[in-house]
Amino acid sequence: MTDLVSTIIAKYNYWIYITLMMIGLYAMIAKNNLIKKIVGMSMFQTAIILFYVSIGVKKGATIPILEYSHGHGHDTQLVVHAADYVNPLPHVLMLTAIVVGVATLGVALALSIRIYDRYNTLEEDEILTQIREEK
Amino acid sequence: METIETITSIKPLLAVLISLLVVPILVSSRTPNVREAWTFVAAIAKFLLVISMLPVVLNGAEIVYTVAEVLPGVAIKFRVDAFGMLFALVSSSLWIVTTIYSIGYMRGLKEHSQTRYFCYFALALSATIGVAFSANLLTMYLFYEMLSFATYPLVTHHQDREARSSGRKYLLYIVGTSIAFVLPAMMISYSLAGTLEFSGQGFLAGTSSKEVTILLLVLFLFGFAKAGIMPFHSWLPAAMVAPTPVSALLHAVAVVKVGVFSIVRVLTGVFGTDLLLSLNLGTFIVYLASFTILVGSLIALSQDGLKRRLAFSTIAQLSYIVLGVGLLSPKGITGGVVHIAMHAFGKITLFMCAGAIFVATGKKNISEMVGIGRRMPITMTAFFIASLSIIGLPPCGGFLSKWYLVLGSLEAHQMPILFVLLTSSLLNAAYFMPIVYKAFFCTPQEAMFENTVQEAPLFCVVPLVITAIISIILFFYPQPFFRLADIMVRNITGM
Amino acid sequence: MKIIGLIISVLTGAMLVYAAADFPAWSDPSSPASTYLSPHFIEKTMEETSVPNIVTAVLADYRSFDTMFETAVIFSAGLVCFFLLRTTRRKESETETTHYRHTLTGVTIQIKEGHTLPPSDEFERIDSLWTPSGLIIKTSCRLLVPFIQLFGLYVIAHGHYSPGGGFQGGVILGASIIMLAISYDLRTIIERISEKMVAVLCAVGVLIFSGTGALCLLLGVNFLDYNALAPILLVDPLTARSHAILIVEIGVGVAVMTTMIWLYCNLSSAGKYNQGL
Amino acid sequence: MSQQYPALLVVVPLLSAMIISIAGWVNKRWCFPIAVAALGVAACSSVGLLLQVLDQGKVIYLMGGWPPPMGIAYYIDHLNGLVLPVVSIVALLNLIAAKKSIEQQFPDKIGPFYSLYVLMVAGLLGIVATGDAFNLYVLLEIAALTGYGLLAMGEERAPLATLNYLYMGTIGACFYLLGVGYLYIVTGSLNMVDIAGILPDLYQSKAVLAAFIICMVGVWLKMAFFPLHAWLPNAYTYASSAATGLIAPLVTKVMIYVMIRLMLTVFTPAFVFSFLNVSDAIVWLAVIAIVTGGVLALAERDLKKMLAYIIVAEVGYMVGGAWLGNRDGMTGAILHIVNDALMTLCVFLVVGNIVYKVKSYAFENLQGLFRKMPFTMGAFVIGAMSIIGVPPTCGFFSKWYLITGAIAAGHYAFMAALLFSSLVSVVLFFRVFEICFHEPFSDNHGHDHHSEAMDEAPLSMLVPLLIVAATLIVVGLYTGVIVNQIIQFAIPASLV
Amino acid sequence: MIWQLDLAILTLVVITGIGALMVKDLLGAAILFGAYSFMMCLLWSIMGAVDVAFTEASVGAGVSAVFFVAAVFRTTRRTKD
Repeated sequence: MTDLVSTIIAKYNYWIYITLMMIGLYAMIAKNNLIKKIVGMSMFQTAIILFYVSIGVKKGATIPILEYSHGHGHDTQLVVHAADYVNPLPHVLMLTAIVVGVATLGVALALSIRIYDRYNTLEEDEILTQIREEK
Repeated sequence: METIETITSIKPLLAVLISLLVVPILVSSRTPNVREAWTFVAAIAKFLLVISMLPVVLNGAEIVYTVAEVLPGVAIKFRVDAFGMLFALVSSSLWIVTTIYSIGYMRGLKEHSQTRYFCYFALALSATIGVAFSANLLTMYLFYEMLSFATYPLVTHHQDREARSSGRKYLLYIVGTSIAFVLPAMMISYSLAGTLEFSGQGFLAGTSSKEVTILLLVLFLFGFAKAGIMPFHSWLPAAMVAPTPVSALLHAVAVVKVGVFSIVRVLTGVFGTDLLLSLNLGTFIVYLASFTILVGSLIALSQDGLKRRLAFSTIAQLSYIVLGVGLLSPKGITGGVVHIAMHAFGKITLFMCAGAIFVATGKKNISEMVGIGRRMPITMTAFFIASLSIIGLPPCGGFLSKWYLVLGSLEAHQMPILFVLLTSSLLNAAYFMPIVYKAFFCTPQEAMFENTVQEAPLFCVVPLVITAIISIILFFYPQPFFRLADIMVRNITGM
Repeated sequence: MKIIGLIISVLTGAMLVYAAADFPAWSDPSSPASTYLSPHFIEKTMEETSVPNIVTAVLADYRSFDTMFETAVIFSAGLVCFFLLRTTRRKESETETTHYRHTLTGVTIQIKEGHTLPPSDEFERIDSLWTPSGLIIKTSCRLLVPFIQLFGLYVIAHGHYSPGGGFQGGVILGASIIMLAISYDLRTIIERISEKMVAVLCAVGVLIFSGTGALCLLLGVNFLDYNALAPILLVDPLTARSHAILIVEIGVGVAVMTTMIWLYCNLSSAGKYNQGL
Repeated sequence: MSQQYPALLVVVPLLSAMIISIAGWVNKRWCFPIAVAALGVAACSSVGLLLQVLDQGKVIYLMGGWPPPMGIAYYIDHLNGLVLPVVSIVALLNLIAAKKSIEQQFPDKIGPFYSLYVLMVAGLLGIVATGDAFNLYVLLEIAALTGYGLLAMGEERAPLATLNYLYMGTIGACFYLLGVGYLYIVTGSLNMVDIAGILPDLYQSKAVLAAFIICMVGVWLKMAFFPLHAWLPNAYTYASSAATGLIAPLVTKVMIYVMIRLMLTVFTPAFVFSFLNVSDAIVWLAVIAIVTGGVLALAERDLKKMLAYIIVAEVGYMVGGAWLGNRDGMTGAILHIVNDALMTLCVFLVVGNIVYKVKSYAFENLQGLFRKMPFTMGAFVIGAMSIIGVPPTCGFFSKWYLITGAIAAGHYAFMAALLFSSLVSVVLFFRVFEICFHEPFSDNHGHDHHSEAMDEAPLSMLVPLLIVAATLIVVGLYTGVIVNQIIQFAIPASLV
Repeated sequence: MIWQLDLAILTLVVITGIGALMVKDLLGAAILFGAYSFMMCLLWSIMGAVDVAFTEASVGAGVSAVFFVAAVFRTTRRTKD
């Protein structure tokens, strides 16, 4: 029992990310409103970002900015220990992912505005009924 | 077994391509005369190319040309051997005749889209020669399919509802069987043997179990539905909606003969006679063919449409060839192979006669043709000669091939086949002779035509006279075909 | 659909939970992710690029190729929105009605298309749906915007030493303009920064980035290998890297700022550019 | 300059996309020449790369001069060396062919269209060329985003269909990203070759298994593999013909390339085929995909949707072939990437020409087309023959390898599905041909048939189409060369 | 790092996320989504990912929310679920 609890505690970030992802995925599939789906999509993306950021975390490490080299004289004697700084690579990747997220968001919203212009509703079932009636 | 001398030459490729090359000229030429002149030139050039290879083949050598190695161990490759030569000779010579006839027929009926017609005709001939000269199963399949698609616009030339439904049936049978049966059979053979090259003794021997061999045989036999083996025959009568020259060349000569040619090629070049003999599969083929012969002839009896009757006659006659090869005896194979030529000349004459009658009188049904002999004596005489040839009576070429078939069945100790051959000859006579009889010998009251001679246009009559005469000549001088057949038999039996 | 969604998400979740069991413990310093590549970045960044902010260094130098396409992604989002939404021609059925307010009395009047208002200073054009008239909002935004923009510039320029960089700075700059557009109205912004300028600047931003890379290529080394820029920037190769990173960050900043404005203009006016949020 | 081909390949289109976008605001007439020039450079460098690969094996290009795994590297081997020229040439041909219809459809948005088009090609080329798992994601998104833009500008229903595609595409890309994250967490690397070097010790790990499954599902979503195909037909049908001409031939094929790359390079055949025992199940899925695609295509009454369903079936071919787990099947799948890209391009260009002239692609409006547009229809016949799989068109030969692979793997259902699909294609295409050839019916035995005169598409649309049609046959004849010189080396020796 | 705080924020993230999806008003959903993003941003800054947090603060909580509001403004607030 303690084992289970410790597993849960040791990786709770992962569990939360999985929960968020499931919520996002469910919203994308099951929600009827187009904008709600887009919200779900954004949550899905942020969940993955959370996962990546969690990979980078390191116990006892600080943010990945070398503090004592402020200014322009690069001191060659300076020794940097990798263990002192969190892993910067996932952060870099996730910056890109966030950008992709906002780009997708913009396009999706533009599409939903187009759809609203045409069908005057954002509910998927109502749109499909309209399409069927037109046939 | 003697080694066969091979010569590399581009001639087979040229012979195939020559009709493709004239297609652009046909499309671009504005006047009908220029267009038909070019078709004619192509036909003669093709014939000459084929003829120029004849001496080499008669000397026992083979001409080989590889176009491209497309798959490991399989190339698009041509090989001119005796059997292919025989078939190429028949089809290329008949193209010339048919071209003349087409000009007469199409102009006589003022058909539409004649340019398209001549183009696809040329394409179909390319494909036929391609099948004849192909060195392996893949090349053969390639040209076989090309022929199927090239003939579709010819069959549906009239572009009306009837043509559409017939075209549908045609494609369904021909393409359906080739994709569903031949293609997998070819793939299985390839994965078993690692090659698709036709060889004298077949390449499947020793690579496959009995069950697989039987499966492959069935797939191949029914897959080449152009041969019209029952139950995959009903496309042939349906395809009779096509203009008569198309029926004449393609359904009496090119398409159906490509079907049987392919079957014979596969039986000899893929399976090999030894393998078939050792598994006793010849009998199966023979009985299958016999069934088609008898049933086809019986159905022919009941048909009133002249072209439909000829179509069922064709179905029956094609199986003679399969039967001959199925006997697996040298004489039987010779008979079957020579029957390709003999039947071609006979049947094309009959079809051209049917067309000539249609052009001159507009009649399609036999019951409307009483007394027609008085009006079109030349045509009906040719009809008479050709039907003699088909029935297998001297002095016509058909007699010789049937004679060899009889000898072959004796050689193979297949007595029931003798009976089949005899019965079918009687049936042949029964469905041809009444036509001729009614045409010439009827009472004046019965006659449906005025008693003045009025033949079809000259372009229509001359070709059918030529082919009828050739049918007779072949009785006296059948040597080229027999020599080719001999060479072929020597190759496949190793004797 | 709800049930299918539930099943799919539960299945996915179950598989992920199952796989997570094999993960290294969270925040474990000895996990492969922390021991394989990242030490190199952490320890060598200063030597190789002379940028203390490792994230900036990796973003704009080691993995600058990614970042270049990230900028292109943002650019394409702006372009797609424009492509999809922008309508230059109105539908036949719609007639444009413009709304004016009498500044002294607050009375709003509608002017149908084809009619004009007599020229007067007392009327100001307003949006039909949204009429921001709050003096407090306008004034405070007006006061705030310069500071926000200054901060944005700082974030871009100081990205080497502190969190931030072209992307964050660009968004802040863009946000400042968007704020202006919300507190005033869309027309005000479009009068100051024309659509054409936004669109061209957006492409120029990406061009700065990829052009820098292409310049390296022209100078005979690999794409985005900033060392080659040393002779042009008149510094030693190591500093050249640091400077080049600044250049590309500026490119990113320009592209992101303009794209944000572009996206906002298109989305809030549904491509009509007449009135916004 | 020749060692810079990998950079030129992607960078030139990217730079020109920006320049086109600016040019669109200055002078619209410059857009098209710049786009053609950019794709021309890309095509030349991709061909140059292929020659280099043939000459010296692998080509590695370090972006920014950073050695992998620190930086991003492009690895060009025989596999993507083959796919790159196909992508760039298909894109170039379609661009030239689409000029008129773009001008017809988007007169005031020419600049953005060309810009998005070229950007998308840059993305697709990058996906194929890259050797970095995360870089692939970024490029995937760039190709996807521009693709949404291109697809959504079409008929009335296009935005909705595209939005559905966007949801699915985003889930797919995110799954892929997640899979890469899983790989990163256990290996610490993002470079494909590097990951492949570390993985063998970790085959037992559940995380690797999960990574593989997630990546595959993501990629399948993007390529519209059977149960995940629902977005494709609508998205492709309602888009403009210029956009479908680019997207239909390339996107699914590039995704199949990604799948094969993941299977062969990242996870290696040892893991995919020997360690996991799922090949059979996936080939069965492919069988269902092929059959469903064919049957659904039969139910359609308009040309474009029918072709869209054929794409679903073709995806089944390639996935099935790749998963047969033997050399022939893999060869067939890779060869089919090339062939299918070309033949899909061919048929969609035909649709483009028809739409340009007839303004419709519903079956009932195709009457008399053989008379009206003989060259277009001629190319259509060749394209159809290739899809049916008639020699010597290229479609036959990839089918040949797929079937040999199926026989070698003993998977006769897959073989049967391929044959079934050929038969269905015959029915599908001849149904169209019948309408174009026979109808409208006239009662006079066809004598006064089709009095309308010829009304062909303009030359700029016709010439690329005819080139593609001829290529279908040429590629077919050179199958032996392609397989022996290129594909043979693209498949690791461990896969027998 | 204070794990209690971490846990609390994680819970808040989930709550705001679900809230954004549940609320029957799209404008409310947009605002809740902004809150969700902001919580996310806090979480990441706790984890030491300052750059990512910075970006998320400006993009997710800022611009994205504005885009949502703009889109809702151009379409409708009404939603059935």
